[in-house]
Amino acid sequence: MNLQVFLVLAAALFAAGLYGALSQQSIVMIMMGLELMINAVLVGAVAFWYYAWPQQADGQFLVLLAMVVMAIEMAMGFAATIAIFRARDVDMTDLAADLKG
Amino acid sequence: MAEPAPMWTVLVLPIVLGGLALFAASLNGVLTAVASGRRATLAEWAEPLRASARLLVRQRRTTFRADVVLRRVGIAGIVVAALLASVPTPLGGVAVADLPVGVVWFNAMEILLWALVWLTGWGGNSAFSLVGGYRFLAQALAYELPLMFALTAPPLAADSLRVGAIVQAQQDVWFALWMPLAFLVYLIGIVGVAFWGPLSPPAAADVAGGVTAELSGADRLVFLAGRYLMLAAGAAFAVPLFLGGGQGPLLPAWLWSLLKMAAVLAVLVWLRRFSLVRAERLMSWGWLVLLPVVLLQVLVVGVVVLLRG
Amino acid sequence: MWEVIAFWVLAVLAVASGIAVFRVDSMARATFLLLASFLFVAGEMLVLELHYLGALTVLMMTAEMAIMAVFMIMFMMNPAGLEPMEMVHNKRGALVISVAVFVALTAAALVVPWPERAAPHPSDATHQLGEAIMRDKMLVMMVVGVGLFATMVAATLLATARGRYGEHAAPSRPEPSPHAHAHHHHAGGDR
Amino acid sequence: MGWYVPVMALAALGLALVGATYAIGLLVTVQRRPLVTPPFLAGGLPREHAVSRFHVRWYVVTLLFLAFDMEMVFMYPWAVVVAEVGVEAVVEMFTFLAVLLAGVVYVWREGGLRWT
Amino acid sequence: MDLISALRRAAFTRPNLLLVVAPGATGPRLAMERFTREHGWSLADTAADADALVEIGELDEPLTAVAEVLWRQLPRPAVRLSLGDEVGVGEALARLPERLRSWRPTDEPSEEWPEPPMADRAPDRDGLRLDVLRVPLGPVLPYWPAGLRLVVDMQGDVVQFAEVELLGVTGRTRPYWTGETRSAARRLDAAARLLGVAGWTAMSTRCQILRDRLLAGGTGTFVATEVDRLARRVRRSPLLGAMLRGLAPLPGLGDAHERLSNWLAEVARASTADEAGPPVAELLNVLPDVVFGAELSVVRLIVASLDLDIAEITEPSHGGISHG
Repeated sequence: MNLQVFLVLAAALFAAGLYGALSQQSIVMIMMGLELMINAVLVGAVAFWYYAWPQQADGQFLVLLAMVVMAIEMAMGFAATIAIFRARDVDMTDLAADLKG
Repeated sequence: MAEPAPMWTVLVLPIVLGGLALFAASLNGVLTAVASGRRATLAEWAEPLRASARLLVRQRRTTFRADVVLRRVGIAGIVVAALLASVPTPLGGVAVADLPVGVVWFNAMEILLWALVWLTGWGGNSAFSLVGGYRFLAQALAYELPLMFALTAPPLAADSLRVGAIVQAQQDVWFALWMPLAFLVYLIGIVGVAFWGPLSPPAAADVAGGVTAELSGADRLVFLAGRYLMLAAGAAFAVPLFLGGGQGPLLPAWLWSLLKMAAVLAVLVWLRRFSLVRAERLMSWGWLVLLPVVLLQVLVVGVVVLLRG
Repeated sequence: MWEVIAFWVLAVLAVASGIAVFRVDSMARATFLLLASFLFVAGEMLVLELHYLGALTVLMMTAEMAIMAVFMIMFMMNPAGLEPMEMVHNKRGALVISVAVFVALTAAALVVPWPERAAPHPSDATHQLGEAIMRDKMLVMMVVGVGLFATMVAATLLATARGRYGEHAAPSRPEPSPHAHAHHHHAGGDR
Repeated sequence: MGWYVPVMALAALGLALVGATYAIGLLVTVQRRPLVTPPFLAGGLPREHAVSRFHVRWYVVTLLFLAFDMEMVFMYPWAVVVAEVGVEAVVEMFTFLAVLLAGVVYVWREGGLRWT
Repeated sequence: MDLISALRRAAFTRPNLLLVVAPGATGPRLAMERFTREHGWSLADTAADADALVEIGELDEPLTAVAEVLWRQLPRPAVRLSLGDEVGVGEALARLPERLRSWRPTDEPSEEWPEPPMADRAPDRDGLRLDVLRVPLGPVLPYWPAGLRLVVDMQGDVVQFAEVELLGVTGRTRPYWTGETRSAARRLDAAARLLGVAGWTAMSTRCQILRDRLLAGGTGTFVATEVDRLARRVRRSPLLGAMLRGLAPLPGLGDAHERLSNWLAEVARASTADEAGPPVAELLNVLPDVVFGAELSVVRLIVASLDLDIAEITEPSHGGISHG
């Protein structure tokens, strides 16, 4: 149980989240993938704090920030989904690709 | 930091919490009997035991294409959440685990009911139980934040999130006396978490029992027992937080704790005498009345902590 | 000894529930598998004696996943998975990319010489965190506060149908939805 | 780690108690096989499955709750260090709260708290 | 084995009853409510929690179909009873615990139920096209008018479309609430049901006790003072005010809170005015409009605040009066 093993766990969660975000079509499912990737950030931050820099609180503070980012991402994601659903009655990303270059 | 408590507390906690839950159910039965004009005989006090026997004997029931796994997680989860919520609660000085973050742990365990009660409602594949599950979330959005801030006031005054330290900090004056608004908002939150009394629309008769509309037999018994256990766990946690834990003249500490827990629980059970509160009204009261009031209370406590230096 | 066993059990369960999130049909099960993954990660934090962060993760993630479930059920085609359907595109490509990323990250984790534990652990991690928030991280907290305020305003603007100034500013008496008497076979009643 | 051994034991005991209740139920019940029926609809039969896309009306409040809930992330550690840090801790936390309360007032004026 | 038999004997001392009431059969229903109140039994909210299905009065074809559906939804052991008039209620119920204890599993054919499709979507004024659930409210719901079925289409828990159906109207049904003291008792019964839906069970039981005392020929003055005290408490309760104020204001009748206060004031003054409010048929025509756009809990309160006695409708018109 050392830093490397925690980082492998974080990598696994990150990969699972990435797979979800890339493969799913619905906006809400993609957000689930993003949440799982932020979950990996939580694990990484905690591992670095415990094993490398326990004397200052940056590692812990990163966990708080990751949670705040997740909440803001969820709030904005749901608001956008509602707006798109109300305008176009659909929540598929393929059908909402107006901003595509 | 107190060392982890001995293992025998793990066996004592379910007995104490179960006893309190049974006391709450019996008191509710007696109050209903008296309201119906019957005398409060021993048979009325034993009503919960008879009801449990009836539910154990009856056949269980499911609806077709219901998500049985999620419903079972919801039903069994409430009992486990209620027990885990009482981990930091000391009975006369000894708790199962006086965690350094006891208050945050209690808050985390009681918020699990957001998922558990909704799962029970969703798992029934029935319109009334689905409406009941969503009513629980609508209510929770109103009382949860004021409850969280009310839970912040005692640690602020005691300079620690550890429940043992909070009890020590109430040597001279109990927190209920100089932060009454936080105590009141805490009790409202607990009544909401256990969807009891005025906050019982998730399981109210107007939608045929809400989340309990499809529960029968042992499922119904475990769910209703979990609800009483959660009410008892909430009442029990009010004692170390606001009523000075085991402190009191003459009687031993654990007896004082038990008496105070029973008293708070009796008040909460008595609240069933009032009519329901509609979700829309509760939403505006929660955000526009309870939240500013409890924030004001936390500010006052903060200033007092600063003056005390 | 306890720690190592607990770590491995929680790690395997966290990754398993994380992968299962995208394999189940029912949206309710997907959301609460994601919640399970977060709860196992919270367990990992408790293994590392980070009591506050562990309890906080359970507290915040349960509320967020309950709200996530509400939105998942609202917007997904068949929420209970009674009629399983495939809602994915280029599944194979995603799998290849994510496995490649996993291998790369694991290699990096094992090869790079990370600085090992430099100083002893603080007795109360929460106190250390609180101290940091009040002193050198105060500016960050203020920025986060304004960010949260902006989120509230933006989310409300996007989500509400009737703005305060729009033509239907005051919520007029709800006009009847176009229901013919024999209303149950909608023309466009797509499933 | 020592803290959480009794906690895990208690969780296991809780599950064991629930299991015991179901076991007694199976022992004592009159009919072991559960009854499978359509949901209770006051005597009627369902026209469609109840598990459907439930149109929640209070979604604006969920967004508000998500944003305001993040306040609690900072509130608990703040409560532990107020006595040491002193006045600027209280001043800073309550300006933080004031900013968020402004958000609540905005959502209230937008009619987010009323829904039907 | 005696432990299990002891447990089973204890289990059925106070069974829960699920009542299927024909519109005219108010007499036996009141006797049933008095019996359960005095013996500590309770009326089940749902079929899942009911020990016995009690069919009261003469059930016509649709109501019998409802009873049939419910009977197959009751978990076993379960007993089915039917009662004609008030006389037989007492000893029929007294025998119930014994019948439940002596229940033996008969191999009923577990026939399959028709499986419904997935829910369908519909537009909504909120702009989101989401699923609609069709929920028939009544005839068998707690505190619900006998014989009424209000079929509502709900998106979320907001009603988009409502349709009234009448069950058990056979032209031979005679309204029970006729005569002087009975119309006062009718007001108390309506108040008890509205307070029950509002969740104030203590006050609702109080109203039922006074109603039964009035029906049993209680002296007017004693009941009037009690009702006056009760009316004051109901009028002044802040929680009930927040619950009922502003619901379904009808011309000449005021909103739900005023209607409740008027009922109790009428009984307290013991001047049961002859104008007993608008005829039921007219209220039923208005009902779908009034409940349109309301939440399910509000719909329940509105229906309970209208004091509908379906027995007053003589010609059996099954044409649903619908709007939405």
